[in-house]
Order: sequence, then C-alpha cells, then structure tokens
Amino acid sequence: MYSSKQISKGSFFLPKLKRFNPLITIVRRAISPVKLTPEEWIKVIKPAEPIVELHGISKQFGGVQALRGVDFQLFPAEVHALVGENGAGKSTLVKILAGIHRPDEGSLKVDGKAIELRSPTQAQSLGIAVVQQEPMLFPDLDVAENVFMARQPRDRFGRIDWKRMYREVDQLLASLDVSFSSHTPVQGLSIAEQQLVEIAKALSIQARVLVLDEPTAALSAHEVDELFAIVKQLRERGVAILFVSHRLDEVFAIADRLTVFRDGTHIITTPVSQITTEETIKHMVGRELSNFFPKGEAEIGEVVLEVRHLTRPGVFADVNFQLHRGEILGFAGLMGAGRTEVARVLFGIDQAANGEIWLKGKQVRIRSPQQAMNYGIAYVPEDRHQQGLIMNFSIATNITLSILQKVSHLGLINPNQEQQIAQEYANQLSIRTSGIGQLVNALSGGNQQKVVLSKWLATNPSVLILDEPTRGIDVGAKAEVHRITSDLASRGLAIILISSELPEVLAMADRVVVLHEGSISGTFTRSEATQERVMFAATGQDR
Amino acid sequence: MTTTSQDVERTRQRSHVNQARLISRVSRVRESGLLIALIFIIIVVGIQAPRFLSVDNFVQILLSVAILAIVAVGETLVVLTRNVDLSVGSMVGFTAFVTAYFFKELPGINLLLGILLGCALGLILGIVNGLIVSFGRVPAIVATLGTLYAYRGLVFITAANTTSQVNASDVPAGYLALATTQILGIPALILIAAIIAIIVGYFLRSSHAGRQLYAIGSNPDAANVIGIRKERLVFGAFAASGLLCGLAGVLWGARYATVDATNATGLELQVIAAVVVGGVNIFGGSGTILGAVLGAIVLGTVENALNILNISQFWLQALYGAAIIGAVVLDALITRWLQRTILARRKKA
Amino acid sequence: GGSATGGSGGSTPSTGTGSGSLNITFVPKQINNPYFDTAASGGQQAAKDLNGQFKQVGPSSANAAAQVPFITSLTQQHVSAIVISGDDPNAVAPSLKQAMAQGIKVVSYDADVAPDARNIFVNQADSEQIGRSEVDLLAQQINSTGQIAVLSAASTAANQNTWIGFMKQELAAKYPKMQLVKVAYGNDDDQTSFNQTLALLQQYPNLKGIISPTTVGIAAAGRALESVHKGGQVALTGLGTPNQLRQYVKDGTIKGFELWNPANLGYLAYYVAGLLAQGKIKGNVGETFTAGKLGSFTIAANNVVLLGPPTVFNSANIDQFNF
Amino acid sequence: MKRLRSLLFTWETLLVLLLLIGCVIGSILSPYFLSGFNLEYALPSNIMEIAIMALPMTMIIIAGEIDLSVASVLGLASVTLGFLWERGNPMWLAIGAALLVGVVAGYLNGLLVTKLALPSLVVTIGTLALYRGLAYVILGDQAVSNFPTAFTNLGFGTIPGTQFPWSVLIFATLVIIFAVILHFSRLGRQLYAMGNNKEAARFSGINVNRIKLILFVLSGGIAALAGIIFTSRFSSARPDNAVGFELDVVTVVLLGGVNIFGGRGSLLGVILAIFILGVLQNALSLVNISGDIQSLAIGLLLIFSVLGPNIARNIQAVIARRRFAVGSSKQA
Ligand SMILES: Nc1ncnc2c1ncn2[C@@H]1O[C@H](COP(=O)(O)OP(=O)(O)OP(=O)(O)O)[C@@H](O)[C@H]1O
Ligand SMILES: Nc1ncnc2c1ncn2[C@@H]1O[C@H](COP(=O)(O)OP(=O)(O)OP(=O)(O)O)[C@@H](O)[C@H]1O
Ligand SMILES: [Mg+2]
Ligand SMILES: [Mg+2]
Repeated sequence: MYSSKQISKGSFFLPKLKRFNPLITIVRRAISPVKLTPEEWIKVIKPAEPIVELHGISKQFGGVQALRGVDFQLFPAEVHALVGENGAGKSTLVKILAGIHRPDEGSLKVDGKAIELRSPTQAQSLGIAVVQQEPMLFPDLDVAENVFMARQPRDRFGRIDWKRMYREVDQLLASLDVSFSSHTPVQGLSIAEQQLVEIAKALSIQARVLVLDEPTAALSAHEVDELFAIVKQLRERGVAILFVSHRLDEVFAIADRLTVFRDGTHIITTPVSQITTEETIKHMVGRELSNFFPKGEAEIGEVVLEVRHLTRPGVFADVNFQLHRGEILGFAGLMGAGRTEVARVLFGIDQAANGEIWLKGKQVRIRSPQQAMNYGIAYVPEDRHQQGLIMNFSIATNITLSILQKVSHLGLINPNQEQQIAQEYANQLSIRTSGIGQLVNALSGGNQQKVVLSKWLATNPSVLILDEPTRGIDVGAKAEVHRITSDLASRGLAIILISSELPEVLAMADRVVVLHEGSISGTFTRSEATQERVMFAATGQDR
Repeated sequence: MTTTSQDVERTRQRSHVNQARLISRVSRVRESGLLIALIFIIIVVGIQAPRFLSVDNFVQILLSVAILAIVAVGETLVVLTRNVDLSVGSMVGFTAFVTAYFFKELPGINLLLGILLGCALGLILGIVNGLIVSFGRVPAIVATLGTLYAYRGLVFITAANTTSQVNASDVPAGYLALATTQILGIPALILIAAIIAIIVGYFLRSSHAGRQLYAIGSNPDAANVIGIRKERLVFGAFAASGLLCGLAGVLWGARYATVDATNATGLELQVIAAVVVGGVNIFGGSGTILGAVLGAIVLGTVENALNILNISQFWLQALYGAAIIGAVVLDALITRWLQRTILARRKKA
Repeated sequence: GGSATGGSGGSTPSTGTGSGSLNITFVPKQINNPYFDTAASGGQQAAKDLNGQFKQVGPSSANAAAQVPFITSLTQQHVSAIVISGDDPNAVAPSLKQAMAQGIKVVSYDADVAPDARNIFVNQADSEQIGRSEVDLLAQQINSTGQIAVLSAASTAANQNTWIGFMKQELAAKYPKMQLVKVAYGNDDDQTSFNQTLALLQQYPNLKGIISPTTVGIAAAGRALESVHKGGQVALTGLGTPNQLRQYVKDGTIKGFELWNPANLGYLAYYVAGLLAQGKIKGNVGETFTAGKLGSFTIAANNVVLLGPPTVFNSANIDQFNF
Repeated sequence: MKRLRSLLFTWETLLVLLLLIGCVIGSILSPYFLSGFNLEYALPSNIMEIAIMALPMTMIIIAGEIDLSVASVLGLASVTLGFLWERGNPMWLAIGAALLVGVVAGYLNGLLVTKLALPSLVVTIGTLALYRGLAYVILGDQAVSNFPTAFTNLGFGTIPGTQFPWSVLIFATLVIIFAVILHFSRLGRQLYAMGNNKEAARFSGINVNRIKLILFVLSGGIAALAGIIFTSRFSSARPDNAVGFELDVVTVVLLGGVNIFGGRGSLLGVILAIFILGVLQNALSLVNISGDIQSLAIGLLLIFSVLGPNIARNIQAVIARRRFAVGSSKQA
C-alpha cells in the first residue's frame, strides 16, 4: 500500500492519484512549500469538478427506504455539513462512500469517473477516509496497530517496522493532542477516545476526502476544538471534508456548505452563509418545531421513584433525581454520558456500587430485571435489534415474552390467551402488520419500536424508561411514539425519556436532567430548558 | 478553554499513562507467570527428588514436549482467529502412519522426500478443515470435531488395507535417526521444534498476515470493514495447523518407531491444554507462540514430575482438564479485574 | 475395503448351526492389531482345512462396550460360532449368553470371558507358566539381582494382572535379590508405553530389567531404551512378536523374549469352534480331539484347552519366524 | 414464525426420507435387518444412552450453549456406581450417589459458565478431560462387574411381552417430558429466546443464568442416568466407559436440524436423527463393517448436518436477494 515515508515527511500527498488528473497539480501545489490562503484555494478549486459526485442514490434495508434518489457533490477544500434527523439517511450515505454498503440504484463518480465502490479498501485507495459513527477497533491491540492495521510500515525486508510505526502514530496523536499514547491498548479507551483513534486512522491514510459521521457526539469541548483545528488545516491542504452532525452550532462554526436530508431524501444544499439555524431545522423536520411534538396535558402526582447518590464507579457518580406520577423526565447528554448506564442500574441489569433507590416511599434493592419488573419498572432499551426484540420471533411471542407468567398455567403456555393479549396491544398501538404471527424482522423500524412498547406496556408498569425510543424511525412513527408516550403519562405513568435528540427532550419533558461524563450537570424545568442551556450543561461547560 | 478542563486533561493524561503501564504489565503476566510456575514446580519437585534436577532429565522433558509444542504452535495460529482445531490428534496419527508405511514400502527412498510427503499430507488435511470452516461456514468446533473422527476413520481404513502396524525393523534407520540424532549435542527434535516456534513467532510478530490474524480474532467485523480477507486468513491458519501436524506426524513415527492406527489418539486435549495454559485467549485476539510453547513445557514438566514423584499416572488426564479450566478461569478473572480498574481509574480522572 | 467385507458378510446368510457350511467369526479385542491379525491368519488356515468360512469383526480401539454390538449382530446372523478375545470378561458375557441361547457356539481365545458365557476357552499358555517363565528369562539376563519393573498393558486387562500375580510369586519364591519396584501401565498405547519406560528409567536410575508382557508395550519399551542409548544396559523381555522386535534383538536391546505362536492359537481356536459347531465334540471336560496340523488336545478343567508352552525367541532363532 | 416453521418442516421431512432410505438400504444389505429382534432390541439398545443424553443436549444447544462433557460424566457416574457397589454399599445407595455425582458435575459446569461468564464450549472441553480423569483416578486399574442380576436386567432384560429393552421405556418417558417442556412450556419459550439473543432475553426479564445452570445440572443428571443404564447393560463399570460418545450426541442433535448457534430446532428432528444414527450403526455392523468406518461415517454425517443446511440457506438467500432486487427496482 502506501510507503509511509511520506507521512513521516508530514506532507499529505496522495500517491494513488490518477495520472492525467488536473487535480494532481492542485494537490501538488497544496503540499508545496508555497502556502496558499483559503481565498486563493477557492480560486483554484471552483473551476475544478467535484472530487466525489453522487447521482440518484437509493438504498433500502428490509422495509426501510434509507435513501431515495439523492444527489450530492463534494468539492476539494470544502467542509460540507450533512444534517438531518435520526434516521434521515446520513450514515447510510456515509457507509456508501466508505464502500461498506452498495447503493440499490444511482451512480457514483470520483474525479468525474464513474466508479463501483466494492470494498472499504477500494474506497481507501481512492483516498476516501471515513470515520464511522460507531468506532470499530481491535480491543486487544494497541492504538498504533489499530491505526495502521493491514497497512503497517515495512522495512526493506518486508518486515513490519514497529519503531517507525509507533513514531508516526505518535506524530499523528500529537497533532490531535490526545491524552493516550501509541502504545495504549484500545481496550479500556472511552468511546470518545476510540473516536479519536478512528480519526487518527483516517488522517494516516492521507485522505483527500475525509468523512466524519457525528465525530463530535462523544467528544469533550476541548477535543472538539482540537478536531476542528485539524479539519481547518486539512481544508487548507485541499482535502474535501464531509461532516455529519446533529449539533447545528458546530455546523455553522465550521462548515462552508450544508446539505439537509429528511427521510432519505435530499432537501437542500446551500452555503451556510445563506441559511439560518431556524431555517435549517425547518428543513430537517419539515414542519414548524412548535407544533411538531404532541404535548399531552397530565397533572403531576406524587413521587414514584427517587434516586439518591446513585454511583457506579467508572460510569456515573452521585446521581440524584425524583420522578413523579404522570411526569415525563427527560435525560439529556452526549453519547457516553452515562444515561443508559443509569437506566440499566434502575432496571437491575447492572448493580450500583452505592446510593439508594426509593420506590413509592420504600427503599428497594434491584438485583435483576425480574425484580425491577416486579417493582413495576419497565425499560425500553436503546438498541432495538440487540436488546429490545428477538428478531425472528413473531410479534405475538415478542409481546408476551415479558409476561409469560401471565399467559401460562403450571408452566405451560396457553396459546389462546397469548394470542388474545398480543392482539390487544397490537391494536392499541396500531401496529401495522399482516398479522401478529408475522416475524418482527420483517417490520419497519417504527412498528418494531411499537412492538417493544407493547411488550413493556403489557407488564403494566408504573415507571417506564424509554432509551432513545425514536432513534432511527421515520417521522410518522416518531410522532406516534410521542403521542403514545404523552398519553401514557396522562394515564399516570411515570416516564424517563432518554434521548440524544434535544428538540425531542425539550418538547416532551416536564423536567430535563442533563448528564455529563457520568454526573448530573444540570436540571431544568420545562420553562428553563432551552436548547442552548442544555447543550452547555451536556458539554460540561459552566456558564 | 477554562482552567478546570485543563486540569481534567492533565489528570486524564496521568491516568492514561498508568493505564498503559498496567495493561502492558498484565499482558506480560501470563508468560512471566508461567515461568514462575515452572520454576516453582522445579524447585518443589527438585527438593523431593534431586534426580529431577539433572540436565539429562530436562532434556528428556523437552524431548517429550517437542512434538506437542510443534502441534501447539499450529493450534495457536487457529485459536488466535477465534477458531479451534480439534482434529490435530487425528492429523498427526494419519500422517505418522502413512509416512511410516511409505518408508516401509520404499526403504530406499530419499529421507527428505518422505518427510515432505508427510508434511504435504498434513497440509491437505488442514486445507480440508480450512475449506469446511471458512468457506462452508461450519463452526470450527463442529467441523474439526467431525474431521477428528473422519480422519481417524481414514487411518483405520488405510491400516485395514495395508498393514496393521509398522515396526522399527520395517523402516530405514535414517528415518528413526530423526528422533535420536543430536546436532551440536542438542537433540534434533528439540532443535526442529525451536526453529519452528521461532519462525512462526517471527511471522506473527513481523508480517502483515500475522498481525491480521490477531485483528480477526479481536474483532471480526472491524477486520472486514478495513478489508482484511477473513476467510483466506482463517483458511490459511487451518492449513498451517495441518502442515505442522504433518511434520509432527513424521517426527512421531520416527520417535515411537512402532506405528499403528491408534497412535496420537487424544493428542488434541494436550494441545489445547498447552495453548490455553500458555495464555492464548481462547476467544482469539491475544496470545503468543512463546506462551503456547511455555504452556507445553509446563505440562510436560508436570507429567514428568508426577512420574518422578511416583504419583499414579491416572491423575494425568484429570490434571490436563484442571489445567485447561484453571487457565481459562484465571484469564477471566484477570480481564474482569483489569476492566474494573481501568474504568475506575478513567472516571476518577 | 469396508464395503467389500460388507458385501461378503451380508450376502452369505448362514444356515445356522449343526453340520453344513461352517460360518465362524472372530471378535478380537481390537482390529488392526498385528497380534490378532496373526491369530486371524491361523484362523483362516483352519477355515481352509475345515472348509468353512472365516470372518473377523471388532472395534477399532480396545473397548469392551464396543465389542457388544458386533456380538449382537453376529447373533442375529446366526453364525455357527463366535470366537472372541474378551476385553472385559463380564461386559461381553450377557450378549454371549444370548448368542449361546440361540444355539451359537462360543469359544474364547487369548483372553477368557466369564466361564458360563462360553463353551471352551483356548488358552495360549498357562498363566502360571507365562508369569514364572518371564521372570526366569529376565533373571538369566541380569544374573538374578537388582531392581526390575513391569510395563503392563491397560491396567484393567485381566490376563495381564494374573500373569503379574504369578511373576510376584516366582520372584518371592526363587529370586530374593531381584525386587519388583514398579508396575507401570502403557495402556497398549505406543506413546504412553514409551513415556512410561522413560519414566521408569528416571525414577530408578539403577533399574536392571523390564518385563513387558504385552506386544505393544515391549516394542515401545525397546524403542525407548534405544532412544536414550540404554539398550543392553537395561535388560528387556516379555511377550512380543518377532517382526516387531527383530530390530531390537539384532541390536542387542533385547536378549530374549517369548510368545506362543499366535497363528497356532487362532488355528486351534477356529478348529475347536468348528468341531463344536459340527457337533463333533460336546465341549465337556476330558474330551480329546485332534486339531488338524497341531495334533491332539484334551479339554482340561473349566473347559480349557491349552495351546502349549510358549516359544522363546533370541538372536539365534528369530529369523526362522515371520509373524 | 411461518417461514421458520416451514423451514424446519422441510428439514424434518428430509430426515424422514433419510430414515426410510436408511431402512431400505439396511434391509437390502442384510436379511436380518427387519427382524423383530433387530428392530426391537439390537437397534435401540445400542443407542439408548446416546438417545437419552441427546434430549438435554437439544435444550442446551437451542439455548445457545453446548455440553461436551456428557460422555465423561457418564463414565464418572458409572465408575462411582461400581466403586461404591464393590465396597459393599447397597445398590440403591450406589445408584443415588452416581446420580448425585452427575448432578454435581453438571452444576460445576453451570457455575463456571454462569458465574465466570465463560463459554460453555471451553469449560466443557476442560471438564471432558477432568471428569474422565477423575473416573480413572477413582477406579484406576480395576473394572467392577459383579453386579446383581436384578440390576443388570435393567439394562439387558426386556420389557415383558416385548423384545424392547427397559431403556426404551425410560427414553420414551423422557421424550414426552422434554417435548412438553421444550415446545409447550414457559421454560421452552425462554430457551428459544435465549438461543436467539441472550441480551434481549435478559432485557425481557428472563433469568438467563439460572436457566443455564438448570440446563447443565439437568444434562449432568441425565448423563449419570445414562451411565447407570450403560453400566447395567454391560454389567461393567470401567473408567473408559462410553469414551467419545459426546460426538454421537452432538451429531444427532445437529443432524436433527438444531442450529449450533442456538434458537432454532425441534425435538422431533432430533428423535428422527437418533433413529437415523441407530439404523446407520446397526446396518453397518450387521454387514460386519467394523467400528472404524462407522466413526468415519459419523464424522462426515456431523459435518454435513451443518454444511447441508448452510448451503441450503445460502441458496435460499441468493434466491431471496434476486426476488428482492427485482421488487425494489419495480418500486423505484
Ligand atoms: N443495517 C441496517 N439494517 C436495517 N435498517 C437500517 C440499517 N442501517 C440503517 N437502517 C435504517 O435506515 C434509516 C437511515 O439510517 P441512518 O443510520 O442512515 O440514519 P442517520 O441519519 O445516520 O441517523 P442518526 O442521526 O441516528 O445516525 C433508518 O431508518 C435506519 O433504521
Ligand atoms: N465500549 C465501551 N468502552 C469503554 N467505555 C464505555 C463503552 N461503552 C460505554 N462506555 C462508557 O459507559 C458510559 C455510558 O455509556 P453509554 O453510551 O451507555 O451512555 P449514554 O448516555 O446512554 O450514551 P447514549 O447516548 O449512547 O445513550 C460512558 O462513560 C462510556 O464512556
Ligand atoms: Mg448516523
Ligand atoms: Mg444510551
């Protein structure tokens, strides 16, 4: 692959460039000692055709249409932001660029040549570096090897040159100003740190197209600054950067142009200078924010659940909050903030080291999910496919899985009763299906989520914990989930709503608890809670 | 940026340095731990029976584990990729028998040719395993459990249609000499095993393919994403295991001279014990050749000690079982403790 | 190979017992074992002489349980007689009784089974004689002094244990200066026997001799002695086949060992079974009969027929034998 | 569920076919194959231990685990039985102790798997060696065989009026119990859930660890029971009893269409597979094909019992993908 001498020189020259390519001159110039200002860059670039050009790309997963004939262009030396709600299709596009997914339809051009991206290696060899949304690393190996795996520098005998590898990785890490070394084993790095390793990896292949899928989601403010510094540096060198993010403030801080996706369709592409945050959000959700989330009226009752000084070393510490009857308590925070971990402890999957949990005035120890269920706690987990459902069970068997006792006598299951109960909830939550005998893996994301909800409502809980309940489900289903949630609250359920989608929390929650690196960094009432304040608390900045 | 977050960074820095040290220390623990165990055994037994401490005895121990070590090296390659090869015993048995028979039928034949034949046969058997596992998508445990019996069946059929047993007098002295000759005063068997261990260890350390074996075992999906050819490498690992079993078989025939259809039965247990005791993670991703070889030596030493101390050999198999479980349990506890400390350290920062 | 045997086996439904075509099957402890194969060759010889059929079936590894299915299926085939070397005298007894109940004659050879589970036991050699003579053999080589050890087969093997019993008696009676320091078990497995021999040499540095009353064991022991260059220094004797041990006798690792002729054993066993099946003998104690080339025999107490004294092989005569 | 059921259905019909073919070939090969004695006695009695151990194994594999130590537990139980009987303890005590040993052995497997979250595969490879070793330690160099006829009849005698051995009766009873548990009970449902997705099962309030523990204890106990039957059938307790049976047990379960990764499979399939194995062994030994070729056949059977469905599934997948592609392009 790449002889890594070039890296050591620190230049970002890309050997795999096609010959006879006008761009080559540009990049040559870019890495030549003569530094060009961004302005000069724009001059050089604009006439050039886009590095990457997508045309009429569609992609479908089972039932879900992730992308519908989207067009998209990426120019050298631009930072291009891609925004959209969860499930808008951003990551799908990214994965197509990375050569992980192949589009069902549409064409992809690199340097104006039509290309079939067959594999990640091929994408890399074209100079496309991708930082996935979820880090994909080798826990048993150290940082350096993770960065260079399958591309380790070799000496003239073809042996791996460890010295040089560590040296070069350390250089990369230095430029990222991270807190770990090239020798640190990846097992034990936080998600944020793993994300940084991924970025180092991307930089190491001297990309001219760098794709970052929500890179900042898990980063601390400081790390974000470092990252942006690097992004700017790369832009100066003529690298094209695709930047996927939910954080509009960042987008407006760094991006030159901006593209909005909604439900897998391309809505608009425009220079950031010519659009406002409000307009962008409008494009993203397709409606006015105000009337988007149905907000049921529920009167807040007595305290149902109280948590005091709850601590799980290494994950979260000294968490305190109260949850009332009929209340929706929003949990905001960055990915990895520890929200899910708190929920897991409340549901008895993990054990807290210390702290107290009080249910309806009685202190309780929750050692297992069964116990939690007996106490009337229900947990809709964040990962539908892995934790929520048995994918090749039918709708009915999934719904009754949590209440097998109810539908069985002397340990034997009563099929009629099972069917009947399942049908009941399928109707109540209007799950669209050919019948409750259908396998859930054939359902759309939204309907799958409704099956999970049914499963937990069937236990008729008094405390319902929803972890990212609308992640990756389409707008319609989303609205329904919100409707269901709020009238569950009005029926007197106490609900904890964990969501990475700020607008959702702000609109749904009566109160918002914000976690940052495992401790509560702010609690706001509906009236106090603004996008800005919550985001500040979530990123741990005091203000 | 506020001062507080700088402090945070600095403390995190520190915690991470500790972390790196901690983990690298623990990862070295297995080899060193094995060495300590070994020395401990030697001292204890030595006190009981001074005869145990003789150089000659240690040579004997090394001789008795040389073949086992060669097979364990191959097994390590497979285990690193999150697979397992249970058919090694049958592969060794098969090649041992065929090679010996070959020498019996063609006594005049070039020694090297015979050795190559054995290795080639082993390679073929390994390739079959590899095909079934990585292209037939049959879980390694099932596939090799199957070939364990299938290959053994082949040995019996071969024996039934040729000769039920090859005796010392049937094969050329040159072949038998493989196991007895000494080079520079060191028995050839030990040298061969050592050379192979060094070569493979070197391959694992300094070649792309070698590192990619670790990658596959550590996180198969990630390996796919960065375009590592999982199937090919796993296939290669099984093939290599077969090849080494072939060589081991050749040496087996030379060492034991009398070869019948049941030879090397149950070897797989010893091999897996050696590998697991040697600290090769049975879920792949981590472990070294040095570890595996040390594991074999430890087991050999224990066996030898049992005999020296005149303890019933009936304990041996139980001991292998205990060794396997002990090792796995130890690993589990270590990793658990490691993760806890790391999480704690990180979050304290 | 297998299918061929299958064809012949399946395609010849026998007409049960009584005179008429003899259809006799050997069930050794283990197939592909040179000792039993030699015995089988004798059986085939006898089959020719009695113009009967010979077949051999059995497990691929010595294991009592594994013998039973074969006995059952032979019972169903109504073979005229089963000739068996019982891996475990009692494990096979029930199914053998079942066979006898169906009128099938049962003759045990090499290793006896429960007396009520067979008509006649063809004994290769008197256990007492074997035990004692082997000690004598070794005594000659180490002029009756020093530590000796026994390398036996599977610790569960009945015949081995009886022999060892008599060895001990003989030692106690005649050789006070020889002491038996250990009985090691090689499980009739090359590797184990080999390692056990080495272990013996280490535990007892001044070990003078080893007796291995099993063909696998003695061969492995020979190889082990050779590999540590102790051939000749530590005397080795026991039961083995000339082909296996020719090498070691020639290079002096083994001065002498003994064995009855397995081929003759197989011959006699088949012959006895044949006569029983044809009703020519009843199998009662005291009956005498002639077994083809081997001459005449008498059925001794507990319906045992004794083959005769074992042959002693040494560098002088070994080349006259090929089995 | 429909697709799953239909898939299983096809697999089981395939097994029925295989069984019939086996019987036809068997009866062609040997005139004795179809005899009552053969079908009622010889064929079943030789596979009953395997058949019995296959029942809990089915559950364990469906739940996504595996227990390779069963044959060793059988041996250990058998040896315990003999050891105690030889030392003049009453039979009932010896039998009780043997069963207890089995349960304890299973419990140890269970503990290692649940408490330390170790993979059952590794644990039971270890205990496979350990338990067998203990059997050798206990009974070292003897075999116990002087069992009372009352006891040996259990394994060797036949049900009055038939030629069926008693073990068939035990097996039949167990089959009914296991079938009910696996296919109609809460536990059964939970097993399938675990096999499909342990985490989701746990998140649904299923006590995964407790169930695992139960399974391994059950497996140990049943293996001990098999050990008792085995001992009485051969009236012989030896350390090497039933060496290598684990392969046959796993083979029949996989051949029965149970997915090695758990979550799919039915008891019916396994029962059919048991009979197929029985017919195979029986027919082969009827035509005097010795053990070696049988082990070859079984090994191949094991491989193909997984390879076959895999290939089938791949083909299905390809077809499905084609159909789907067509569909999607139509939509667009
Ligand atoms: N591998 C997959 N299998 C099935 N459905 C998928 C898969 N990947 C994505 N989807 C679905 O495709 C749609 C788009 O997913 P995608 O990850 O592209 O959204 P996104 O914009 O990245 O969302 P987020 O902001 O949460 O990352 C979602 O409905 C998602 O559920
Ligand atoms: N794979 C991992 N390695 C190390 N630490 C991890 C890992 N996964 C999670 N953590 C830690 O556990 C804590 C909680 O992570 P988790 O993602 O569950 O929190 P969360 O707030 O639920 O995030 P999400 O936005 O995904 O819900 C964080 O401190 C994170 O660093
Ligand atoms: Mg995404
Ligand atoms: Mg979460």
